[in-house]
Amino acid sequence: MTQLNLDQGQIDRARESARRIAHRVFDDMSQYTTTTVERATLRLMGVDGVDDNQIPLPNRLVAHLQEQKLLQHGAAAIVAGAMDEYGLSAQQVAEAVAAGKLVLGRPKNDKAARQSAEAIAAKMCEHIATQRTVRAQQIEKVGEARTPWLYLIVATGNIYEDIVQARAAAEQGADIVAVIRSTGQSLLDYVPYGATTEGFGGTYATQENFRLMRAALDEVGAKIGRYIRLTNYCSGLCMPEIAAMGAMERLDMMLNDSMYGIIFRDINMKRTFIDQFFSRMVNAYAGIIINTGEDNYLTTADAFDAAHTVLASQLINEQFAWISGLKPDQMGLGHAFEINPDLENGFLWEVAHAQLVRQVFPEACLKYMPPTKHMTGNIFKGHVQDALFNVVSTLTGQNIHLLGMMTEAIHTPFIQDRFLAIQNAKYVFGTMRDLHEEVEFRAGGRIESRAQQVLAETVGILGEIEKIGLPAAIGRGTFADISRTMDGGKGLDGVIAKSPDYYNPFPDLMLAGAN
Amino acid sequence: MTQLNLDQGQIDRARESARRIAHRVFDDMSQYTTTTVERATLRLMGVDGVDDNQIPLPNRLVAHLQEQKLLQHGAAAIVAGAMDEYGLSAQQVAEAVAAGKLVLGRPKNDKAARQSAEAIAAKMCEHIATQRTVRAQQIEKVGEARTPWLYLIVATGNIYEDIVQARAAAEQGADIVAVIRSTGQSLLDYVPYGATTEGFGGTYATQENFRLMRAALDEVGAKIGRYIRLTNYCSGLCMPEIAAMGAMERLDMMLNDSMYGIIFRDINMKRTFIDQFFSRMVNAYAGIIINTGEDNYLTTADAFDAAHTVLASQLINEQFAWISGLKPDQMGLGHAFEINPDLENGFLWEVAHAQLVRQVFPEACLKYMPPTKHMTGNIFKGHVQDALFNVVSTLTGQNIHLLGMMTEAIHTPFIQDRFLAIQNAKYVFGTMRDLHEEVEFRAGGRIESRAQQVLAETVGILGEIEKIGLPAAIGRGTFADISRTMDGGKGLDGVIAKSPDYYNPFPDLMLAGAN
Amino acid sequence: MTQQITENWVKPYGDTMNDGRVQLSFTLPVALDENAKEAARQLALEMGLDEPAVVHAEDMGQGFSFYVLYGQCKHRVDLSRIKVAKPEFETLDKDAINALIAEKMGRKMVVLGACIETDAHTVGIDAIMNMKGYNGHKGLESYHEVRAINMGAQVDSEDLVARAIEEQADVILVSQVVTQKNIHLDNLTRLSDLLEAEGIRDRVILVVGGPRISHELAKELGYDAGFGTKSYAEDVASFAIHEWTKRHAA
Amino acid sequence: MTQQITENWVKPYGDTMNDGRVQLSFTLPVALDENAKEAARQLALEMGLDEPAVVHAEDMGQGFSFYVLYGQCKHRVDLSRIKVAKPEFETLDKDAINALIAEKMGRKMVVLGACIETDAHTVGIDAIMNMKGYNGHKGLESYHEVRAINMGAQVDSEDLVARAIEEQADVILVSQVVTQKNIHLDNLTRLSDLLEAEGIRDRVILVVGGPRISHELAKELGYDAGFGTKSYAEDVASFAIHEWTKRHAA
Ligand code: B12
Ligand code: B12
Ligand SMILES: Cc1ncc(COP(=O)(O)O)c(C=O)c1O
Ligand SMILES: Cc1ncc(COP(=O)(O)O)c(C=O)c1O
Repeated sequence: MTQLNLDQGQIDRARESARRIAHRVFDDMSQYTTTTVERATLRLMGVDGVDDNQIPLPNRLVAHLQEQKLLQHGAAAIVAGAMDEYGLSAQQVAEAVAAGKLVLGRPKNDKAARQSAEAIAAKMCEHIATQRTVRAQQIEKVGEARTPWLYLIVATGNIYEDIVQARAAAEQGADIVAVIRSTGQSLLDYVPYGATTEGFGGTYATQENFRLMRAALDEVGAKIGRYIRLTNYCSGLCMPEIAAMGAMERLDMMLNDSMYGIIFRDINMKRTFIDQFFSRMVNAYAGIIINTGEDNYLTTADAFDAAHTVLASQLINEQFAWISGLKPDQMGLGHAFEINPDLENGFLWEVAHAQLVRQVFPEACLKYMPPTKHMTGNIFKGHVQDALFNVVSTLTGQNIHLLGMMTEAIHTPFIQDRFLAIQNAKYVFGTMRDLHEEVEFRAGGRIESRAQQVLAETVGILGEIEKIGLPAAIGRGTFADISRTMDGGKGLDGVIAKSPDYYNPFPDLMLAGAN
Repeated sequence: MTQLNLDQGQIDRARESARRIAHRVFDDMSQYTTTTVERATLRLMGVDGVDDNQIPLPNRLVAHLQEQKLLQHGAAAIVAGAMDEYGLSAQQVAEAVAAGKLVLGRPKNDKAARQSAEAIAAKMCEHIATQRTVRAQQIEKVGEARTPWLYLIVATGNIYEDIVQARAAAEQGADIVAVIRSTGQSLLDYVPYGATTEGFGGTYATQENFRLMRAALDEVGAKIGRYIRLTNYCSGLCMPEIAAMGAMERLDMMLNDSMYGIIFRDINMKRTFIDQFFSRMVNAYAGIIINTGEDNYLTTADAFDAAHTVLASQLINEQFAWISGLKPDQMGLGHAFEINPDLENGFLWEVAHAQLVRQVFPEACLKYMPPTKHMTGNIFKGHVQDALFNVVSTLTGQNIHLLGMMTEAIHTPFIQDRFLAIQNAKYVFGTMRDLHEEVEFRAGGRIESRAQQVLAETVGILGEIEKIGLPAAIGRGTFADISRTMDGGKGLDGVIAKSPDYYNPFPDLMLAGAN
Repeated sequence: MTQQITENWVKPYGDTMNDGRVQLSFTLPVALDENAKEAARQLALEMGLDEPAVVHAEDMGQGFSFYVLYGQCKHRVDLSRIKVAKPEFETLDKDAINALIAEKMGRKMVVLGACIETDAHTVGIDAIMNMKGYNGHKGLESYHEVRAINMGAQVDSEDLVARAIEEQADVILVSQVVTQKNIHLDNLTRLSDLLEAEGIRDRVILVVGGPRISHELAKELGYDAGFGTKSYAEDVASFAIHEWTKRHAA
Repeated sequence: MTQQITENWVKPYGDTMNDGRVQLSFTLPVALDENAKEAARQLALEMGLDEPAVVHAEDMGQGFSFYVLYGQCKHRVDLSRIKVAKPEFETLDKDAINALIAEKMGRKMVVLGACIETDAHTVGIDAIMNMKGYNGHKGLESYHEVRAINMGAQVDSEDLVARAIEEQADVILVSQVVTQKNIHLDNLTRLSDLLEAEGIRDRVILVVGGPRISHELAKELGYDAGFGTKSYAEDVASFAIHEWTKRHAA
């Protein structure tokens, strides 16, 4: 057993700090909604499609509500009111508004409108709950892999090509397939529509693409006798909408972080905090496992020096996750194997970090990311870096194992890169199957001391964040050496103060219904 | 500390069995000499060169002594007698005999002849002792690497090309360079002469090649500040002669096994047992580290099933080594990382085997061999197999680390194969520098139990060998599943029963002088 | 007297001079069988490899198969004829660069940097521009004769050009890391077209960098210089002041 | 009606059909500099790779440098035209083979095997011939209709031929594992010349095997069949009885 001796008191203290940090942010943000939260709400009520200029109808409708100065009341009841009034579906309302044939106003009967909205929302919740059941049944029927699950990405830019590669990857042993998004999608303030074939460094996240890939993976999963999980990015300016789409199309995992957009995409803080709450709530209800993005800190800052920021961020992400109704087994807290390979004893520190995270979150579905920053064009050396990453993962009992690619520094994966990465991991996991039960780390030794040190630093930094508040801490560049301000960044214009009568049917339904 | 709990009583019992096994063989074989022992003796007395047909003069001279029915008395005194009688050097005697100008007979004054022989031998011993001092001084001056030493092979077939590659390897980080012999040299009953440029799968072992490579390594070693050890094969039908050549030319290591030739080259048992004694004695005196060949068992038999035969053979090799005057730090007992990569928990068993050997021979200079048998044309997977081998080596504190090549199943190493292999090992050794001090194996766990099991099996098999004697045990295919008989195999015609007055000056000088 | 150029032909090297040994791997979009293996071998032949050997062939499922090959490359190149275009300048250290700027320009050099368009990989441009620098090489922000403005990630070319005009930039540094489907070529062309359109192309020293950028490529795209991996602030600053001096010499 | 052959062109595949992506690595016998890197790139161009990228270049000391490249292979091959020569027989199981030998030959088939000349790699021939076999496939010794004689390692061709005559061998199995400097070609040619010289070439079924042996190569060398990696006793025995029957049909 690889158990390290850690001070539970310190862990509790750190977690308490994080709890207070997250709740304070949540309380401050509860007074706002965002354009994308409203668009997501509309999508969940059945609005979809694009106009002639490829602008999604949820955007057209929300823009209309903004023009009419209605959005602060929440889109749901207003649209439900119009539906009742004109005997239209939500989609028809959207189409009529887009065609300029309909101008929306406050519902005649607000209570009735709310009831209608709730009924529509309940139906959607039923659909999502069914998807959840389908997932459970499929896993029951075809089985699933043992952890660490092998997580692979496809990123050809073309959904049909992605499907080819995803199928091959599944046959070769992938347990999870993530479709990487096209470069730049995160900053689009709308979600593209339909099946897409042109992306750069990734494939657009669209509902149709989700559906196509889901079907393909169900098919190959049935063939090979293993449920293949599908992952996408619930991140960027449209986080809540993507959550909604994923919930409807039975995605299984979503990259979804409470701070990633702020730090790495310069998205406004308020916008992000609000959006992440709604999107996580949807994810929670849909039984989706979120993947947080702490690994990214280590690609920018130094992985040894910044180890405690990872743990601090994970604790914060955990608290935000609780607030949104996520359960520990849906918390794919992220971390990474990113220490400079030239650092003497670097492997020891990687073990210490990974084991520390494992012990602080014994029930979480940890997501462990491979070396990326210190990968070079030397694919042979890179393949060995990935092998040692595989070793640490099995030794410390990680759950979601994103496979390292020897071509990480070169291109998005070729089919053979994936093939060889799977072989690498399968060999290591097999030949070390029970190693974690056999190995103990010397009490008071270098590994244990390192873990203790990182924990102590985490307690310290969370204490400070608690003092000044999370926004101010982000302002100081606490995470990834990147500093952001409350009113900076993209998407602030989409943040709307709720009016006192703001209404949205989903939080009540979903927070109660998540199991 | 990776220490396993082993029963010292069992270790002692096994070692006692091995001692009795080896001594019985030694006693039985003391009554014989061989043509190559006599040729080695002549080489040490100064005979070298070839005749017009490229037949080495030591062979011509020994053949002559055989024709004259004199060899059973030992070549040394007879040749010394002729030297005294005709005022010739040993070389001149050989040339005269080869030219048909001289027919040798028993010395006129046997005692004087022996004294002359002893004086000549003593001079050679001085030269060898000086080489030993030179080595020590060079190490003192330029320094040496810390263990595990990186051992690399060159095998172009051309000594000049080998030198280019050896120099590059040393610059890249090799600590030891082994020049692999040409395929088939081991079955030549003579040692080729001069610098050679045409070998297959290796380069001929000749004294001139030794000299050229030694000079090259001294030069590059001085440049990079690390003494580079030179290795060759003291093995096959000319084992003692190669030992003599290596001692004269300051080689640092020799592949030299008490049973390898019998099993893998079908060389006659008697021949091998006699030759290995003499050659080891020379190696011992020259301060050369021998490398035994237990790794080879695992390329033929299954590495898991045959693990105990490795340990049994090592214990036997150790006893033969003691008899020849070798000290523990000259005992490069061999073993290998050869378990099928598909075997679940194979890595655990590799750790158990390597650690067991480490603990049974705490002072030996263990030689750990890389995966070869289960290497395939998949160079990427192979590079990972080599990486895990590197992990076990540093974790269990091996001394001589033969670098695995990802192209093992394809060709003798290209320069880039070596380059990448060194990077692999240096990365693993560095990033895990102190891991061996941090890791403990669970008491009573799988790793410990496996080591105990192998030890118990070793005690058992040595007990059986002791009962029937080593030759009979080899006859039963105890090692590598290959069976050989006392009178089978090549080279039996070179085994000569000593006459009671047999004389050879070297054993007395060398066994006393080895420090 | 004409200068004599000595030819210097080189070939890949395995373990013997001119043996031409190379290693190759690729995937074929067909299931593995003997014919597919032969197809892999023939491809290597077409590439000009003598005695190509398929040392590994493995089915990958879904109608794909993977191959590793070794062969002896017939081709060779004459090194004596290769002269890679390099920006011509000598890399100086920080103090020397500051001194040179002070001497030649008599004012601070204004350097504006960004990752443009969809590219958000700032670590490279930060390495060049920010105080901290990279691998122990301080960034331009630490040069007291440089005014370094780092606009960060995903900056629209329009915004960059507008800022360049506003700040009267002497040097524009662009980073491009994502190269899939050659998107960097589109982005870079777009920026230089915009600069032309605004009529300021000649007024700025235009530099691009990134792990897949070479000086040659940069030149082809109409940039003044390109910098690849392992470039540091002093390299680009040395180039910039050298180029500035050259332009203002006349 | 003539048969219509549909062309079936294939190209390497990276992540898009026909993108031609291949990976390449090699060493150049020159120290690393920008010109050497360009030489590496030009070599890839000569091999017919479009847009070759040197993704890694590293000095190796002593005047060598190492390169990793990716590029887009221009070449393609028409799979429909590839028909790899295969020994024509159906692989049977042990019982069927024994039955067939009994039926067709009416006596035991004499199979003589060896690693010839300097080659001492017996694991392969042992896998085919010895009782134990390999990977769960029993060897010829376990076939009661086969008299299997394994002469082992480093057997001189002369000795093998003499034994073949002595034992009236029906089949000779030769293993060749060491292929460096093409030594196996010399060895195999030598053996077949000797069999010719002794006038028994036509009387025996002559088979060679080893990890670098293909049926095609064997045919070129005048052997009746060649077997590569993953061959087992049943493959070679099936071929042998098939071939024997064919020869004795007339
Ligand atoms: C860190 C990283 C990220 C971080 C970036 C964080 C940040 N703030 O920069 C995050 C996680 C956000 C990220 C995201 C993505 N990434 Co990214 N990422 C990397 C990674 C691991 C390291 C890059 C790096 O920081 N290198 C270190 C710096 C110092 O090196 P450098 O950039 O080469 O800079 C040096 C020189 O090139 C030069 N230089 C660079 N710029 C300039 C400019 C000038 C003027 C000068 C003079 C010099 C210069 O000087 C620098 C110092 O010497 C690489 C893989 C790798 N190991 O290279 C992938 C990689 C670059 N990413 C890739 C991709 C595809 C993406 C995504 C598009 C994936 C997706 N679809 O989600 C996203 C989207 C980002 C976007 N919109 O651009 C691909 C690009 C493939 C390709 N060739 O097109 C890579 C190669 C990974 C892969 N194999 O797929 N990534
Ligand atoms: C084991 C081994 C040894 C053992 C051999 C023990 C023994 N009793 O056989 C020992 C340690 C003695 C050895 C020594 C040497 N070896 Co070695 N060895 C290997 C190794 C690791 C495995 C070979 C093996 O056993 N494979 C398993 C068997 C079952 O596979 P196989 O031979 O391919 O056989 C299968 C098929 O090919 C086929 N088959 C084979 N023969 C036949 C015959 C017939 C008729 C048929 C039908 C089928 C058939 O069926 C078999 C079952 O499917 C390889 C590397 C590797 N991983 O491949 C190097 C390797 C073959 N050895 C090599 C060399 C150079 C040597 C030495 C010359 C080195 C030296 N200079 O000292 C020596 C000398 C040996 C000599 N005189 O021949 C090179 C050959 C390079 C080349 N291509 O020329 C290799 C590739 C290693 C390397 N990269 O340098 N070796
Ligand atoms: C939480 C999260 N979202 C998104 C991304 C991907 O980047 P982009 O913002 O371009 O979608 C990452 C990358 O690791 C991430 O961790
Ligand atoms: C002791 C010993 N001698 C020699 C050799 C090499 O083979 P050969 O007998 O062809 O020299 C080995 C190979 O591993 C060996 O272990």
